[in-house]
Amino acid sequence: MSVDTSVDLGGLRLRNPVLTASGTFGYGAEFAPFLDLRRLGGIVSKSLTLEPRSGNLPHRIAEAHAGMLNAIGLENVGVDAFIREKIPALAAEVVIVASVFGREIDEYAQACERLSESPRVAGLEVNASCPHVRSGGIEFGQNPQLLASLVRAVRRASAKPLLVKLSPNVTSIAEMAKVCEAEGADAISLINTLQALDVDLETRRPKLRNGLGGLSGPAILPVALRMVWQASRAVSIPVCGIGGIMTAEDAVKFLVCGATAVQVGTASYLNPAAAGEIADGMVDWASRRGVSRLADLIGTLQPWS
Amino acid sequence: MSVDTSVDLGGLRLRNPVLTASGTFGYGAEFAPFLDLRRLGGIVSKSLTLEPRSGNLPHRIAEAHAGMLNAIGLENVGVDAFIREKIPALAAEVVIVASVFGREIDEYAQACERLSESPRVAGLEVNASCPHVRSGGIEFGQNPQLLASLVRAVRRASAKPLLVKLSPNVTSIAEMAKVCEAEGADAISLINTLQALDVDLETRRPKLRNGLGGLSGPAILPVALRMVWQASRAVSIPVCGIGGIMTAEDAVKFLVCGATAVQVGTASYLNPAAAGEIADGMVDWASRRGVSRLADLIGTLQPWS
Amino acid sequence: MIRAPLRADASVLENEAMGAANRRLRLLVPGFEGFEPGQFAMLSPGAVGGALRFDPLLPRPMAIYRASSGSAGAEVEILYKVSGRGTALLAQARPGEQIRFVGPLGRPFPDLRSDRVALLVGGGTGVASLYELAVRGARLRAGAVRVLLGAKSARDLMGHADFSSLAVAVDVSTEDGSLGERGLVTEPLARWLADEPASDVYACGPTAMMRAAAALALRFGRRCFVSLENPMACGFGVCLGCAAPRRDGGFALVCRDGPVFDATIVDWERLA
Amino acid sequence: MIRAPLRADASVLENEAMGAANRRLRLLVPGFEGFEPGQFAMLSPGAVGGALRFDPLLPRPMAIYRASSGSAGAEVEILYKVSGRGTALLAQARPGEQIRFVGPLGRPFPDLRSDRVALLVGGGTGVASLYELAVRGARLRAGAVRVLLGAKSARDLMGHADFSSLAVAVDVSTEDGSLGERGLVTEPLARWLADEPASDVYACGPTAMMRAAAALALRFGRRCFVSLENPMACGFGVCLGCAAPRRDGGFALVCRDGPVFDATIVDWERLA
Ligand SMILES: Cc1cc2nc3c(=O)[nH]c(=O)nc-3n(C[C@H](O)[C@H](O)[C@H](O)COP(=O)(O)OP(=O)(O)OC[C@H]3O[C@@H](n4cnc5c(N)ncnc54)[C@H](O)[C@@H]3O)c2cc1C
Ligand SMILES: Cc1cc2nc3c(=O)[nH]c(=O)nc-3n(C[C@H](O)[C@H](O)[C@H](O)COP(=O)(O)OP(=O)(O)OC[C@H]3O[C@@H](n4cnc5c(N)ncnc54)[C@H](O)[C@@H]3O)c2cc1C
Ligand SMILES: Cc1cc2nc3c(=O)[nH]c(=O)nc-3n(C[C@H](O)[C@H](O)[C@H](O)COP(=O)(O)O)c2cc1C
Ligand SMILES: Cc1cc2nc3c(=O)[nH]c(=O)nc-3n(C[C@H](O)[C@H](O)[C@H](O)COP(=O)(O)O)c2cc1C
Ligand code: FES
Ligand code: FES
Repeated sequence: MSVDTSVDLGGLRLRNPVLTASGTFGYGAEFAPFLDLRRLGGIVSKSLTLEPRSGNLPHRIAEAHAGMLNAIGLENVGVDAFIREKIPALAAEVVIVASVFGREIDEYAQACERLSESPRVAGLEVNASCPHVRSGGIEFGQNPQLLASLVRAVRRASAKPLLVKLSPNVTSIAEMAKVCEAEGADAISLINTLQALDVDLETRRPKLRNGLGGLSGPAILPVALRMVWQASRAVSIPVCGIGGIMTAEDAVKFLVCGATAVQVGTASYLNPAAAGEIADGMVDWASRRGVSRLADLIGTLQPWS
Repeated sequence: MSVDTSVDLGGLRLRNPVLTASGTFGYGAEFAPFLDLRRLGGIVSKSLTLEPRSGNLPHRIAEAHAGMLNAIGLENVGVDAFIREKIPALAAEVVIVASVFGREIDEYAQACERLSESPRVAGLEVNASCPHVRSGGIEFGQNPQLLASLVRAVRRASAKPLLVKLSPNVTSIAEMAKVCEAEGADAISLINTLQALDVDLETRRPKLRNGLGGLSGPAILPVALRMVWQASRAVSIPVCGIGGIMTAEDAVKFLVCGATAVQVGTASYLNPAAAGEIADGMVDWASRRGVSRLADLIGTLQPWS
Repeated sequence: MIRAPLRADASVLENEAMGAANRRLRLLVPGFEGFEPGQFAMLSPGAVGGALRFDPLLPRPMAIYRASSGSAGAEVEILYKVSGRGTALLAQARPGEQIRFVGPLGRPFPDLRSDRVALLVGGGTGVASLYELAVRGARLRAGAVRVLLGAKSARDLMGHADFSSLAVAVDVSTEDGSLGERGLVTEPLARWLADEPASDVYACGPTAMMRAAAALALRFGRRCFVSLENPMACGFGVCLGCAAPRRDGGFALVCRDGPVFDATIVDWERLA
Repeated sequence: MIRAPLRADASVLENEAMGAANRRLRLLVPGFEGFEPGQFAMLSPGAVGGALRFDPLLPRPMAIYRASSGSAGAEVEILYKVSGRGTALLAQARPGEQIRFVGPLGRPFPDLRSDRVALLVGGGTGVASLYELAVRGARLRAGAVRVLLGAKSARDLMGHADFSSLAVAVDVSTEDGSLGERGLVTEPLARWLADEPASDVYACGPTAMMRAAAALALRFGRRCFVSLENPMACGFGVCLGCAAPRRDGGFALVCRDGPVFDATIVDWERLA
């Protein structure tokens, strides 16, 4: 049975609902030996800042049970090098979403503006999990007022499809989602990593040089599913589901809980072909069950009688 | 080398820092075939309500990667049966902490009052992760004002050592910890389970009858360590660390991050002797490293230079 | 006699494939002193092999199929079917490896009554819960038990040879007719209930089968005991995860109050 | 020639204990076409055995020790030491089982220079990264390489027999003196740097050893290449987890820009 895999993620027309998550897919070209990127719905770049930045000292990563911690820092090539060097390395058919962050709203807005000038940038994803310099480390995504100002500013800076990526480290994800919708975001991506800490008992220091880090991987999947479900019921803009997706079944669960598309993150480290295999696996899953459009799965979670 | 294992958890004098977590240890006597409860710092009962209650329909539990989901509902024997039937089954040397919850502040306060009358109840742990009836499902532990009222009321109701168990589903655990301290709590327990959801793809229903559930187990350990560290720096009352503890090393990590004691939860399902083995293992760990008092480990996380 | 459960590091003696996805696990369990028909143990497949890993996390309830005592401890036998992650891992356990064992757990089937014929109805892996009961029935007197085994097909059938070697009558039903009668095991049950007025039912298998068996027994006015299979986390009454709704409104814990229940106390409507 | 990496399901041919905690893993890797000295592969121990489980989650970087091509694909050999959860699981992989393989990865050691003696300094598991380099040196000319192997004690020493069977000089140091010279492998290195003015250093081992080797080379004004071992998640430059601080202020990715680096570009102070 042939399955229609296309979805519309806030104006991003995707050939299938599988994207790759920011920071886990480099700038795309690194995957060329393993995967034809044209098989994916799209790719999301490493989060980009206006100026290139180097990141934290090692250790930047550590393993956890069914997950990993990371605190990479802001390492990225910067907006200009991305446009100049990274985009041209990608085939024209690859849908590119540029992830953006900054330490001030203005930095975000300027980065979005510059990226919007590239015709190859199909959409923007604003990473709102970045600590705000003036608020003593609280993330943009943790304060509704800050978040509103941020979304308003980037919305003004770009007419491209605008995704806002939310922090899961909040009391009410629904509230944050509503803020984004009210300020004109086209879609919401969630979740980013759960703030976490682990200790090296030999040295009694945090395992990561940065102290705190973010937990990703299968460990966070049930938290991500919960938040996607809550957010998608709170707003009418689409939700892109992220968190611990390792298999096609995991991805289908996100659609069922209300996501229009998904992003594959940590899985690409374990298996560089994961995103492609998940996209194919979703088609298999659907066709075995007589589902003719993947979009028909969105938000179909059944209540218990 | 002999190791002094005693700790003082907000007025609870414990022979060692290992307690068992509410809802994972029944009422204690169930463990008699596997473990001498006198080897533990103490036990925390299943959360008790004023009246006995039966819980949710099945399914109440589901497995996750390195964790499990549960939504038991409020099932418990009630305060009176606990005092009448459950407490007498425990040897006099067992330190009993009664966990309490209610759907209204008044229920909490009355339950605390009744439990305080029992000389065998060494302390109370108020489970603030229970949805508040009048606030449309938001948990007491998710709203600072609600939490303050709750702690104030139970503080008035009992002079016993009072632990408040916090929900991790909040933006700022430090803020919640401060509220507890300000209202006279003697200690803080954290974390309760992370709110989560998983889907049975065959039926497209939530795996749990209740829909949402709580994630526990090793998957949440790095989140719990982070919150214990944040909370213990925010307040001067002691913190009891909970979340994914499976080994003595895990427990030591919690002490290093600022916990005065720990609670072993899900581990007791896998291995009914886990809490005892962890208590013994902490002594081994300390004595191999020349640590003469477990209390000396508390809050010793070293900064990276 | 219901013995207190123990927690032991069991060592794998044998873990052999039995056709289709069925396997037989033989364990050496130090300190194990016996069990009653219908009791089970919790086995932790995730911990096999030593390295600390917690995926899958929970132990799996498994009926104790058979046990015998030797010099180094008791041998405990489990029949299982590879159906998910837990059992797939169990299938990888090699002789000599350790596996955490907690048991015997739960309340057994009631003693067989000397004046009745016990109809033992087993479907799928549920067959494993009934073997010791059949053994005791065979010892009791000739004709005390009649065993009705069901499976999808002959290959899937569990424990058939063992049951057949007992001095009891064994009827087999397979859904595809590849062995015995074609159809569900509840069909011969209905006939035996009609033919044998002095009979009780002891059933273990998929919920649908037990529900049907219970309904049949009720219709014929016979006692029926079922062994429920709810998901479990602990197995000894502390997580409250395995609750089964009772007719009278409350819940019973399958691990502690069961797994064996008088079918009339179960609220079959609300059982998931 | 640096080949593009491939992702393959490798099958275990052999996984044998080599004394102490050391083991040798032989894999059949379909499509593998060769590697350069110092390159590595990512192996996923968690996935061995089939059942979906993610604890441990991350693949482990392992130096490619040796490879040869056969009819069914190339055979790839890994030497490893059981030191944590990942390697404990790797040790359980049985012949016939599949293991995810991504490689060859990273930049190799530079070609040996025809006018110099290459001093190959290996400590612990770092020895594995140097074997192919020694093979090539032996082919180059007599005396092109000298191998200095270090370990805690004779039992822990890796690959000694293989190195010794090459036409190269091999010096052994053990910390307890149970084989060769007693002491750290950097002691003979210092002597050889003094004795052999036309020499380069190629080092792989614990960070402290490489730091010492780099300092010695600098003191004697020799080139020194080190193969760093930072924790990795991906192995091909996308997680940015393996960054090593450079002297000039920025970072290099150990997996993509290394693992082999000219020792003078590494900021040894800030390397964790
Ligand atoms: C009292 C009792 C006795 C049992 N005896 C046997 C036996 O003798 N032989 C046998 O093969 N199986 C038996 N089971 C079922 C067994 O516990 C396994 O859960 C089942 O085989 C599923 O395999 P899995 O763990 O590979 O599935 P997974 O997919 O890995 O299981 C995921 C989770 O769901 C639970 N689960 C899945 N299926 C069942 C089920 N049918 N019943 C209860 N929980 C389930 C698991 O325990 C686990 O927590 C028994 C169950 C109970 C409650
Ligand atoms: C380029 C490179 C080549 C390597 N080659 C070999 C080899 O040929 N043989 C061998 O035995 N080992 C090698 N290692 C180390 C190997 O990757 C393992 O991480 C190490 O053996 C630890 O074992 P574990 O996974 O059992 O430890 P665990 O405690 O399970 O590891 C936990 C985490 O820390 C990381 N980690 C722990 N120790 C190291 C280490 N020394 N280097 C990097 N990451 C580490 C692991 O990769 C994992 O992510 C190499 C490392 C690198 C970077
Ligand atoms: C090493 C690493 C780096 C990451 N970098 C970024 C980033 O730059 N921007 C961002 O929005 N998210 C970043 N993330 C978060 C992921 O995009 C994703 O939201 C998260 O990992 C959860 O998905 P997963 O469990 O599938 O990995 C990073 C995650 C990891 C593991
Ligand atoms: C099945 C189950 C039931 C629980 N019931 C309660 C409860 O009644 N009251 C409470 O405060 N916490 C309850 N908890 C939460 C635990 O006490 C603990 O905070 C949480 O599980 C995290 O610890 P762990 O990862 O060690 O299990 C329950 C947890 C589980 C798994
Ligand atoms: S399985 Fe835990 S109470 Fe029954
Ligand atoms: S290991 Fe991922 S970038 Fe090097």
